[in-house]
Amino acid sequence: MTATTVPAPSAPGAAEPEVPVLRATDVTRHFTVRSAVGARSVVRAVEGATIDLHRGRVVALVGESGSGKTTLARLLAGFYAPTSGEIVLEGVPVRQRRGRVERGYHKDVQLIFQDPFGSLNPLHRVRHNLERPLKLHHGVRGKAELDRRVRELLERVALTPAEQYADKFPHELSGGQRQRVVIARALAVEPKVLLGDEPISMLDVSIRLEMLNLLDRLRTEDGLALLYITHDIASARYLCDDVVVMYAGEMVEGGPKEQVIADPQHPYTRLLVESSPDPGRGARDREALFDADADGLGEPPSLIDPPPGCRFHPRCPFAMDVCRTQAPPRADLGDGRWARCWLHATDPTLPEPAPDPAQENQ
Amino acid sequence: MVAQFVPDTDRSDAGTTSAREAGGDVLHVSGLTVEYVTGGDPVRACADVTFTLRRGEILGVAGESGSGKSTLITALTRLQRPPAVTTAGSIVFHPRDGGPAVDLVTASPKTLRALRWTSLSIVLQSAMDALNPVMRLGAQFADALRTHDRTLSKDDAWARAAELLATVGISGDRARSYPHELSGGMRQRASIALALACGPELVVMDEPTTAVDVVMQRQILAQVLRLRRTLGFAVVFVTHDLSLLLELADRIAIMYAGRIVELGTARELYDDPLHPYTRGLRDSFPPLHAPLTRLTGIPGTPPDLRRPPSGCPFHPRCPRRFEGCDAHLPELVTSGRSDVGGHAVACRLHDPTVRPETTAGGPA
Amino acid sequence: MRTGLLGAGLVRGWKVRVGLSVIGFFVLLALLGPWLTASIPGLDPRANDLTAIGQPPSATHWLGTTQFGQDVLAQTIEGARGSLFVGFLSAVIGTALAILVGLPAGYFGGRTDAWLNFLSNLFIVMPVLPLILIVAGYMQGTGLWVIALIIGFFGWSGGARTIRAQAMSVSNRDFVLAMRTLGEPHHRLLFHEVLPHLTGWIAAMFLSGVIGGVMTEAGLAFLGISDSGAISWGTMIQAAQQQSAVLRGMWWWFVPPGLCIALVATAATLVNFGVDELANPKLRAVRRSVVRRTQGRAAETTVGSDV
Amino acid sequence: MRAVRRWGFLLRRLGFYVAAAAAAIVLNFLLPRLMPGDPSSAIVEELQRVSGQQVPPETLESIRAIFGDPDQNLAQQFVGYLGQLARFDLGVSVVNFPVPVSELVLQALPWTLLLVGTTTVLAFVLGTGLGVIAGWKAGSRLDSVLTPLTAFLSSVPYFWVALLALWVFGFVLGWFPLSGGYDANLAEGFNLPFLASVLHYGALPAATIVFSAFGGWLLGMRNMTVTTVREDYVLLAQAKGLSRGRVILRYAARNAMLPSFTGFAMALGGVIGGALLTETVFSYPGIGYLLFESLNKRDYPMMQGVFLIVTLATLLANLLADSLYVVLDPRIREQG
Amino acid sequence: GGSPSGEGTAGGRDDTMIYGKTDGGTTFVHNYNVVGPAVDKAPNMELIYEPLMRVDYSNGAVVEPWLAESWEFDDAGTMLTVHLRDGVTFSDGEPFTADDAVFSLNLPIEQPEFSIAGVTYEKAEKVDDLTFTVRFAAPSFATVKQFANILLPMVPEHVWRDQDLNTWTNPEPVGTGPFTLAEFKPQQVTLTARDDYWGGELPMSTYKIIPTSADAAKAQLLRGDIDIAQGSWANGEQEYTAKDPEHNLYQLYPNGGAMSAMFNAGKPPFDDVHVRRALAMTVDRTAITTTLQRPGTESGPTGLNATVYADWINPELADPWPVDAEAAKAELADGGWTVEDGALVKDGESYRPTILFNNDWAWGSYADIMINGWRDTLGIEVEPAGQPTAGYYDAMNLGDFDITAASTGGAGVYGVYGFLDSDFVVPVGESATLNQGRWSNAEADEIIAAMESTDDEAELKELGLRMQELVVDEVPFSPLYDNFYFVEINAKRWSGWPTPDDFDHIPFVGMGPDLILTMLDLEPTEG
Ligand SMILES: Nc1ncnc2c1ncn2[C@@H]1O[C@H](COP(=O)(O)OP(=O)(O)OP(=O)(O)O)[C@@H](O)[C@H]1O
Ligand SMILES: Nc1ncnc2c1ncn2[C@@H]1O[C@H](COP(=O)(O)OP(=O)(O)OP(=O)(O)O)[C@@H](O)[C@H]1O
Ligand SMILES: [Mg+2]
Ligand SMILES: [Mg+2]
Repeated sequence: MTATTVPAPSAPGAAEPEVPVLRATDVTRHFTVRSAVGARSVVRAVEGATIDLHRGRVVALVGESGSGKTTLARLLAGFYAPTSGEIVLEGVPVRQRRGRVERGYHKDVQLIFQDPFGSLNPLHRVRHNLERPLKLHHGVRGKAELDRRVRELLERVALTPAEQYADKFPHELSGGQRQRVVIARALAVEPKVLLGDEPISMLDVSIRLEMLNLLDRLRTEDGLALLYITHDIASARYLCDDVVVMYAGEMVEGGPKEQVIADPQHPYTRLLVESSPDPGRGARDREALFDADADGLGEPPSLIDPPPGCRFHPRCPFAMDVCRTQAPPRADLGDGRWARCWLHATDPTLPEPAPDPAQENQ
Repeated sequence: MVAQFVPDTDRSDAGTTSAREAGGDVLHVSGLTVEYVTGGDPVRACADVTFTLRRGEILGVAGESGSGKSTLITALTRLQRPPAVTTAGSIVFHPRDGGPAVDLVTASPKTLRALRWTSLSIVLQSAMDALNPVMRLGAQFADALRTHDRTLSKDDAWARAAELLATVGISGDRARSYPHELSGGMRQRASIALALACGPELVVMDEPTTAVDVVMQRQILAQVLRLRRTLGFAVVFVTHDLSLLLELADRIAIMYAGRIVELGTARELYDDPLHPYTRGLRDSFPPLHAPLTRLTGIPGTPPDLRRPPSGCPFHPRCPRRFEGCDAHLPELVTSGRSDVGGHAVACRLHDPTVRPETTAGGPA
Repeated sequence: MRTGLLGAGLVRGWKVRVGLSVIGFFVLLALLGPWLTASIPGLDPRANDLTAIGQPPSATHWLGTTQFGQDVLAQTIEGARGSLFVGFLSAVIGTALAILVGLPAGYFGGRTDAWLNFLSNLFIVMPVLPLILIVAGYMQGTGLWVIALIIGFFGWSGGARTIRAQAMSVSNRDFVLAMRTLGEPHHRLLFHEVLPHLTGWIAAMFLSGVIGGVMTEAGLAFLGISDSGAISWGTMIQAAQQQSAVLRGMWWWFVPPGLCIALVATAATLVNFGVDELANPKLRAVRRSVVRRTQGRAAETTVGSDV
Repeated sequence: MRAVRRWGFLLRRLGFYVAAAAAAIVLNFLLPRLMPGDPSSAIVEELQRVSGQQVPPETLESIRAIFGDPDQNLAQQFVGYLGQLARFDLGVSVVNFPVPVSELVLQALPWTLLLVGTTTVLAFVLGTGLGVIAGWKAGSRLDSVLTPLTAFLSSVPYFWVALLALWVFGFVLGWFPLSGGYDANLAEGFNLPFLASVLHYGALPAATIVFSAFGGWLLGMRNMTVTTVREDYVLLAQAKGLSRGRVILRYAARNAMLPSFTGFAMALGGVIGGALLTETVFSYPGIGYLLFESLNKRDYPMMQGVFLIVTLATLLANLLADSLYVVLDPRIREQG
Repeated sequence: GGSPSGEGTAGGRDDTMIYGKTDGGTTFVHNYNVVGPAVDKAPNMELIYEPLMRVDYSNGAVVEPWLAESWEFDDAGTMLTVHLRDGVTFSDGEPFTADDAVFSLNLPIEQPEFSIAGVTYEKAEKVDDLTFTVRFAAPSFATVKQFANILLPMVPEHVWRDQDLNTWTNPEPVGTGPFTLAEFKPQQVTLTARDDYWGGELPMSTYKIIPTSADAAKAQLLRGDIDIAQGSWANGEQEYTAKDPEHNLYQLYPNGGAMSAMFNAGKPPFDDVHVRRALAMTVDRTAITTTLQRPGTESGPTGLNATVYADWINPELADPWPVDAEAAKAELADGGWTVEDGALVKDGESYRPTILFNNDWAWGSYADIMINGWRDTLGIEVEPAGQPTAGYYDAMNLGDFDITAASTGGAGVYGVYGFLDSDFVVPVGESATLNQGRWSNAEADEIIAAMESTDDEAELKELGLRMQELVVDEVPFSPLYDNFYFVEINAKRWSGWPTPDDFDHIPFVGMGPDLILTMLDLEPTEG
């Protein structure tokens, strides 16, 4: 029980350069899949991903479906071994044996799944779910002690009265309550890092906010480092400090949330932000809001045979020749912002980039 | 049962009504009630639903999971299966060509079959599941086309399928593909093209874009809007994403526990939601650009439709409930303030006959 | 939707109830058989009543007698013991093997799965009855134990396939991953998270195994490859067949044992229906009467408002 | 490209069946060697029984010499065995010395193929047909009668049905002959009376097998149809206003049928087993009876030969089912 | 019936005799390699290939001439001179000579794998065209019956000489018999009568064999689809004969042997004669014959059939033993045995015997009768141990049994008792082909040896009486019920059949010469 004594870190944006709790450097994960024919092909699900999770900070990972968000989360959770790259927990590189990390790793890093019903075994009571981690990681024995700890956990996720919930089966709980149990279970191991893989997308809109507020509380009160994976860039903005955008297995842009959302530097980020519904956008003609040129946008690329160069180039309105051949380097744009786009590359040998598209809308 | 539109009158002077509505309404739904008959208590998944759909209009239906949206859609299209049973109400369809109005609830299977796809088509949530996995796309188009136009040759049907696919940005030679050979977005667009194959007057869409991501969603909806502009069909669009509807729909119906609790234009609902539930729903979507405030959503859980709460079904979760809400079921009435179609709400706060002392503050 | 829960939901349907009752009845018969036949005078499966040879059912011999003056009812009761013994023992062995092969295959996947799956597919495509016949033929004059062992040993493959598929789908469900994230070891995941979800399937498999065992033993006995010292339904039919009971119209000799086999098998099938319906709620047919009643009401109301 | 993929799938399946065939061959080789008993003493005993004469020990020794020395080293034996198989030499029948097993098997095979082949197809067609109807009208009176009834029918042991059929239709009513493959008074040949006789003699065994086998298909198909009917694509087909027949056939039944092909192996195994028993009841001159006889007379080479042929035929039938599946399902999924 | 019975079709039914063969499976195998060690050969090969002699079961199972016209032993009994019948030809027209006989007889000597008839001579040698000699190592008066074995047929040397008998299936058989092969189909074999058969002219031109099952054959007989079949038909008198007593003939011809309980004298407790006697005394033979529905066919204790061996049997020993519990108990007491809790106990050793039987003969129920009897009379619990044919023989040969049910009998008194020779005894666990009961007795050996060295009928009868007494006293086996040749005939087409009351030969298909004699006597009926 160390987390509770740590004071909440300061407001977003003012992070000191401390050591990240969990850091993934240049992590790549390929899956070998066999088609029905038996031919092997490699799915490049995550390529060269780098991410830092700091205490008390929330990083949001947004991107379209199939962009590798879940894979990255599972890499960080120790489910998969990276094909290459390194994951470092509190300065110690993580080792994997036969596809599994040591149990100790799970004590520090916990993953929360998208579907709160699916991630609770319908045959076990809430109590069982909470007692297992207590027994496994803290050697808690004895009924009284277990009871006390279970009650504590339930109260932390605001499932009160705790006694009433402890003996329920998952199907007796609503979606939001289930997700709270899932979070409580993750908290039971007293992790330092919580990875949420779309933890609210299966919940009813009306209760999503409760969950976001709960996560926010855990971050501030317990100083957890949080990775929040989502489709919904608006909720990312609501909860997180930093945003990282993924596209086709690669990270394309990152930085403090307000800046990234208000002023996207990568054309994909821009497309994403523009496509997201925002009732607050103000009065606008519907036809103008939905003016996407469907034929021109094309399809997301195959991860088995990704486009050469920048993976976004086939859909990018600003694609240049160089985009088609060379992968763009990561360009630091100051204020912790960065983008992986030739438009922002500072390589002098390259042609002058087109005017920053992001500026046009401002 | 309050019906603003009484089918009897429509029947009695069908001719004049049709003439009057020719440019106006395509569908009059009134008092529609659907129940799931299971062993125990029936689940009333649609209760007394009444609305009018105008020609060429996009009507959005939003609500939480389990509020009866899909039930409404299948009832509208008469596609519900046991144990769902329509127990009351009427769905009167007014054909564009001025033909006699048809009540879909009582129409014979033959009449219905003739109306299907030529007048009334549907797009389902998951195109992967909605397309027959073992038939080529073209064949699934040809199936529909040739059923309703017996003179069409097979080759012509396939050619038409290719054209239709082209209208949603899929190259025509893809007609020879099987569904699994297309990406998710393409499949969804293909099933929209399929829905438009016979030039329907009304397309109902049950969460057609939940399975695709935002970029693709916008792309698909843009296409729907474009096609609607040229073909002039009306759309009933069901989703739980109110923020999307606010941008997309002309009018929006909010469902709660099988009932329409509020019905108005997108503007009205965004700027001035009358029902506390609508307000809560609207405030459940954090803004993308506006300054962030702490949002709370709607505490509590939706009711069990097997045992709905007495009175207003929302009252257990309602922050503004007052005495009597747990006893009196509010009816959907058009609020005086509204313009054109009428901004209707089913809430005792807005019932002129009921005046709670606590409403002085108005909406927060 | 609680697919994994066997308990209450299962016993609710009439099919399951009828099925379980019939099986229970025969199990009871098998257990109490010796006591029954010993305590009721004249009900000795092996006694020869020389005054009643090949007699049709009568007051003294309710189901008639065999060519050897033996009481068919007594033999049928005794036969339940032999048949169900083979059925249950072979089902236990078959089910155990199926779990042993199917569960790790489905859970671990990868190479483990490839090999185990190959193994079970192999046994699936092999014509098992001829194989059992041959092996039993080699093991000349086998007792019921050996017969049951052989049947069980060759009869697990279908079950293993089911278990594998189910284990695979359960293992990929988030809650297993979630418990893994908590650091649960494999054996706990296998036996506490995955296996309980398969109980329905295992029960169904076990029942199918029982039917399979009873039927196969009957088939083997019919071909003369069983322990004819023991009385089972199969050996009864074989004895009848040997004595041309069919030709001689001694239906009371071969009909009861065959009917018993069919009854047990039907009962097990009915129970399996129940399990299927539990696992796949779509199969739960709506009771027609209910729908019709409601539709009638609907028609009334709509007609009322319409005309 | 798609064609290539389909072929690829088939090739993989073919690979599996080749492996399975290899396993069957090894099993076939090992079984008699792992099991007690040897053909030579069997033959002597049989002779003694049949002739009622004393067979001197020298004869046993000499017969040993003919049927292979059981003390030879296993690897050598296996190589020899493979060599024999390559020449389609399944050894010499003990009971019918010196007639080769292959000759006897080939003589019996057509009858079984005829019987099992036609009954499998018939049972499949009947079962799936009725299954679709029952599944489409799940909960209807038809379904509530047909389904439990079928459950009962498919629970009745094959040979028992055969016995009853023999009794009722053979003895009591005399409509059908009691044994054999055709009328002994007819000359074998490709002529109408002979073929009619083959049909007449095969009708009862075939009916028995169909009777016992179609239930499995029916139940499987019913459940699949019930599940399939609830699929969105069937809903959409109805929404398209297609005629009911078209919806049932092209959408519901067509898709519901697919798992039947993956279940084919298991079903076929049952049918083959049942057919073997049925053949013995009707004394039908097929593989099943041959196996039964070789078991009784402990004709080990014959047992082995029959098993090998039955296995290979089963594998082939499965390969056929797989091919059909590939034609029917463009997705060529791995699992059903 | 709806079955096309095929009147007047191929072959001319009127001129055809049809045999429904029930023990050969559903198909026949085209295999006329008549000397090969095959169990199943082409059906009725004995109508094509004939032996030298025949056994006459109507008359004490003595040996009578067939292809051999006469024969005599030298005084030592080691040299047999055989004179062949003149004028016998093979179906290809070649005459049958001593060369063929010598060739045929020497085949099993030169190639022991074809020694399936249990021959005991050393060599056959030609004397002249119609005479040859057969040499024995020891006096062999008693063994001349081996030349009556149809498994020792006369084959044409000119055809067989150059064949590899390990692979040759003799597709076009040439023999001395009355028929030639016309057509061989797996499901029907058609033989055509020769017009130059030495034994006379047959009344039918065609003989057809069809495979059928025991049950089906019964129906076919009832319908008249077949003329003859064989196998027991429990209650056949009512179910068959009674329906048309004139034409439906169900005949039982005693074959001289019996179904017996054989004791394993090679190990306790049945190495003790008291135990053997006690159990033999308490078998309810009547119950067995009652359920067999063959009343009155209980066997006497000698193992010789009272009808066949009327001239040979000791009349005092002829009657079957009744159940005599008291005597049996006394026997047990004499032997020092007690029965405790179902087990036989002596000297602190306790035994629970089993009874081995062949499942394929559906013998379990008869075993039950015996078991019940022993339990009821002596309190001994005997366990049933059924085995399929193969396992049954295995267990029997290895001595892996306590009591077994086995057929006993043979041609002649020597034939019945010869197997009891202690020469055949091997230890339990080793395979014995004869004397599986492992009974050895010096006196028996002496009698058997004496039988072999004389052909004097009076002396043989004397020896036979001694042997009977010994067997009754020592009980190496205990006969239960008589064995028969069961014949079922539908005499609608052919008349002139022998009857069990009056026969010189048995109309049993498979007993080559007897069948031929029967056929020669038949006449087509009118209509
Ligand atoms: N175990 C696996 N084997 C093979 N391919 C995989 C595996 N897991 C993921 N992939 C592939 O990797 C890619 C990235 O998948 P991932 O689930 O990480 O995306 P995601 O961003 O989480 O998508 P979503 O938003 O739909 O959840 C996809 O193309 C997916 O098909
Ligand atoms: N087959 C059924 N039997 C019984 N109740 C049902 C059945 N199908 C749906 N319901 C109930 O009807 C109600 C409405 O369901 P419906 O599917 O229309 O909701 P929805 O608004 O479409 O929800 P979602 O957003 O989850 O799709 C729910 O309470 C549900 O539990
Ligand atoms: Mg994901
Ligand atoms: Mg829905």
